[in-house]
Amino acid sequence: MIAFFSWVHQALTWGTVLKMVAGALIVLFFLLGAVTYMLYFERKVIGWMQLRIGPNRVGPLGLFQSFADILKLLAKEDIVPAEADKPLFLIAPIVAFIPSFAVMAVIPWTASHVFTADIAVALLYYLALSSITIVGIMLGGWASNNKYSLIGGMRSAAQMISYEIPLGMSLLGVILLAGSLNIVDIVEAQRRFMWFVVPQFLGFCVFIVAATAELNRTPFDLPEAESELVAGYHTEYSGFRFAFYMLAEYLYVFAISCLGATLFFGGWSGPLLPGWLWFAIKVTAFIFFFFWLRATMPRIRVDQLMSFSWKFLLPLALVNIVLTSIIKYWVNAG
Amino acid sequence: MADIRTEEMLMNVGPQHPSTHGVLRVVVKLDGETIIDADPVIGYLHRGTEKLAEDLQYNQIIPYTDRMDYLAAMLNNYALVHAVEEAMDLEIPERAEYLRVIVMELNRIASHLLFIGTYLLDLGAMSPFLYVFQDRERIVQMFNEICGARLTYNYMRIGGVKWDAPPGWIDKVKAFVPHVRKTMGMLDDLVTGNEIFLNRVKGIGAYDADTAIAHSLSGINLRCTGLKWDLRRNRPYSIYDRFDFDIPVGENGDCYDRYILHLKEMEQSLRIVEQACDQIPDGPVMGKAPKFVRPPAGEYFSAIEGARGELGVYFVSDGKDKPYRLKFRRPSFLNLQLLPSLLKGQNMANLIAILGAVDIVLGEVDC
Amino acid sequence: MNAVSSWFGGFIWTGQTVAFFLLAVLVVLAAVTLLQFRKVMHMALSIGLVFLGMAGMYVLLGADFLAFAQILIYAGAITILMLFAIMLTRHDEVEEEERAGFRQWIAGLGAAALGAVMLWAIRTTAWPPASAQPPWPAQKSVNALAETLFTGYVVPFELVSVLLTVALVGAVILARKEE
Amino acid sequence: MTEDRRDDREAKHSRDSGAAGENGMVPPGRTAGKDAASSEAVAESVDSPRTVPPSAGRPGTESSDPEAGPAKGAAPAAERKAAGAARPAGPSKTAARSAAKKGESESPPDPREAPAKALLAEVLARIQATYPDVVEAAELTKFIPMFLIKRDAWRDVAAYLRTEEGLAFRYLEAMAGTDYPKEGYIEVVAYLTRIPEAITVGIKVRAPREAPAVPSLVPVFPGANWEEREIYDLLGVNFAGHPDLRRIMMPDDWHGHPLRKDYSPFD
Repeated sequence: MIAFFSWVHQALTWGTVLKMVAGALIVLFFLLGAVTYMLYFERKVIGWMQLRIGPNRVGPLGLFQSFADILKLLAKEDIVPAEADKPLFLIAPIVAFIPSFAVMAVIPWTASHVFTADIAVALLYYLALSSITIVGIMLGGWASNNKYSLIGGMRSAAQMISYEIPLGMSLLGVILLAGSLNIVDIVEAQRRFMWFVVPQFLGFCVFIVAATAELNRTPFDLPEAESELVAGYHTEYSGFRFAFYMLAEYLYVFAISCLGATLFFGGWSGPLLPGWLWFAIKVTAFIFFFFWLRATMPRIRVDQLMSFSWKFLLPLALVNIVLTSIIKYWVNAG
Repeated sequence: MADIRTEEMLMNVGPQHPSTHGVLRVVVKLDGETIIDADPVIGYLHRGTEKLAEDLQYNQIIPYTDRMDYLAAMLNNYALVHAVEEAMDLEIPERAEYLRVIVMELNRIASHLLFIGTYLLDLGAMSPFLYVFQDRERIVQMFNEICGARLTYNYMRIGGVKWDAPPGWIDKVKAFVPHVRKTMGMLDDLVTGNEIFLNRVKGIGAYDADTAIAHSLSGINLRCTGLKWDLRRNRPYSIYDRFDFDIPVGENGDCYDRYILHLKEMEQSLRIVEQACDQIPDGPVMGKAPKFVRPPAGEYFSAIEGARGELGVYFVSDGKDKPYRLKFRRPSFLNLQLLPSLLKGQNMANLIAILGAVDIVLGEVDC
Repeated sequence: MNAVSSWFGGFIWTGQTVAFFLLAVLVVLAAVTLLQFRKVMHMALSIGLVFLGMAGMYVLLGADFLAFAQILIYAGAITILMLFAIMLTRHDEVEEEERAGFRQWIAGLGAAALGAVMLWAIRTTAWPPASAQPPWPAQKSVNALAETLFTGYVVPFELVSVLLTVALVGAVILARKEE
Repeated sequence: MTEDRRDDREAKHSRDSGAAGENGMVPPGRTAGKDAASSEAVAESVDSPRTVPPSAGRPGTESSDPEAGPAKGAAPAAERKAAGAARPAGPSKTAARSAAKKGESESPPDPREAPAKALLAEVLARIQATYPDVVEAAELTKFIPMFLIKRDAWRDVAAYLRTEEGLAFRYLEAMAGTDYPKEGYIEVVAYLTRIPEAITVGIKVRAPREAPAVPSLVPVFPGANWEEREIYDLLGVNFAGHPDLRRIMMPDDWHGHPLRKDYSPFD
């Protein structure tokens, strides 16, 4: 199976090209389906938390609501503001979306990478690609030629850069323990040792906070703070392009949840149940957590957000790294 | 290095903006996200109520008052009928006065609930908005039962109230009171101790009592500075002197105090409602008011404690059945005056926190 | 199976070679358009594209770590920093059209000469024969890099980090002075 | 309702009685025909306040009001069961007219009247001591002392009322403008309140309709800012010294001032 979709060092034939495309399409459609039902899940969960019933009109239990919404978005007119920087306005959502899909390439759904790449520097790959999305968001905010969008775009850039650092730092503890940047190695290390959430609890806390901020989700949803900035960087976007931003956002929720489940909760490993089911359960728990936060928290203020990252989260992550190194050295020595 | 400057930006917050609570426009001059200057622009909802009233009989003006502070229309109704009754020395049946107090305090609760919901929504917390709407909905339903309208009640008349409470209504109100207490407890648990919320509102938009008095602020905007000024106590009207309730005041005059005072005032309103429901006598609900209300010629000013502050009515009568001049002293209008000076030097996020805490209703600001 | 490779008599078309040519075209195009664009924002974006293409080259060379560090720092952070600077400062959208004057001619000649020298150098150098395997296994490139950095080159590495810290502090001081 | 509750209420009334009035409003009809009072006349009239402006000054003063004014004799306040009109006096639902008549025959006037009169006298005396010849008239409008101030002294008197020891009416409660086309002037009234005693006095000023100009109160009461802008917008009164006199309700290019009695929409 792995060999079937591995293509880098094979001669490029029509067959291998076909296999590449097929693999990518399968993952794409799986992810689109996952995002569709994540939206449904979010609306239902938050609805219940707010004593509402959530969507229940389209299909049984409202199961097709998200499809209806997507259809609506696709059917909408693609409006480009007159004063916008047109080429940038048009490509910005795509710039934001592509990395969000690309990062999924390193997520191991199961013990064997079926459609995804088992590369040595998977974590670095994730961090690197996710930083490109910021460019897309900023461009969208700038190109709209709308002041709310501009502020939203700048806020999100500042926020995502600030929180990428603690996010990366919080992963370092895991990397130190596993001795590898490869996600499969990290999961294997957890199977031998224990889930890293235990020895890396501090790192996990930093991770979950930084991840929430990186995802622009409540309480860190300042870039699209609807009560201040209307809709932040995507104020002017409509229809299909708006859908791209939404898609990117939810794909990142999914990706971060996968990452969290893999790095701190043993990924696909677990007793009795098959690996993919374990993975799905853990990822769903993560996603639920983000939705839960959204129903509970007010929004933090932008200056507090910055100082929280630089003055609290980053030192905490550094302390975690130092502690982990010391402990690891001590264990290895002893 | 010196000629690299950040760009100043002129930004229209509103009139279509989710957090201006209506058609308010605030023209802000921004440096980055810091507000250098702010200028509220109002008048988008100006309907000329005062001009219209000059061609209306006194009882016909009452529906127009509903549209001013549409979140607390009962209080507006009362402000007008109270002013006219004062001018004419009318006597109101006991039961009518009790019904008035009950609906006014319920309306104050509904209005405060809505404030809490929308304020937290402004601050990014979504759920409290839906929680408070459940309780508000029950109040609105009760109003629907007593006067047939959910928002614009047109319930009071000069000389009494239009309808008596339907059977069992008073009991329903009584049963409702503990329910609100439960909601308030929940809000307290969910929000009041939340670190993020506290960081957003504590010490934000603070001013002292002298500033508040100088700018003619009233209601919670004045009481948050620690000044005990509530017309229900300081200048008792209606039958408020029969009830046992406190005037909660703040300490620091910041947004947090304003938020928490809304919660505390709801508790006091609940106490009044409880007592009024216990004491309410039987009897007619409409006094012997003349068909054509003709206050003696002269000028009159009276004020009540509205949901947002002092709701005053000034009118000049020429002895006819229509006012020669009618002027409402709208609390939101005056409370909004302090906004520009509060906003200077703050950032965009604080704009929302400060504006939200002023608790304006644009229907009233513009009148 | 009808191999794509048969199109170009004998030349082995692997994914790698296809990727190389795609990336090469991308990088060159982005670099050229960078000079052609009139809006600063578009320039910043195309320089980001150049960085990305170079990262792709590093991947093809088996230097994964370097590639993703390049994306993280150059394509991500530096591009965003430039975008930030552009957004926050006043800048004139329209610049006057430059005429093809004497300077342009000199620059063109210089560029052509440089290209010729480079080509000559590449053609005359005796390259070692291509080996099927990279000097270290792909999975171990990070470890190898780390070991080299922290053993043989630890002093320069630390010096560079000190330099960066000094630069950071200097930037903060300069920014503070404005207030 | 129990009797002791009522006593409570009475006690409260006497406590803040200075603020609110009773039914002792002097109907303008009674004083119709009297001349506009000079300041000396006002000083004399303190004991029995009267509307000082000529009858024409109040539209519709001629309207024959059947109500007689309440008796002016002072009487112990505590005897009245309900103070003020809006307060119910037990089960008896007396309509206004009969109440007023009864008030004359059997029950003494509102307990709020005497303190209001005292306040009127006191404030008037103090203003006149500092600014002689600025009070054109003084009267009780329902239990609120009202002083008609000369235009030039308008801001000074307001500042005096605000800052003077013992007066300290620091709270501008409301401002309103009224157009009197027949008399040819626009009147601006301001209610000033002492917090927390809730004692209110009103001051007013008149400006000719053709070119109404009044000194602004904003330097004294910042809270007058928007009220004055509103009066400027709707009535066209120019407030000299206002820092930011722009239209507030109507669009900037609006013609005319809607609250004027002769206003007709501009076509």
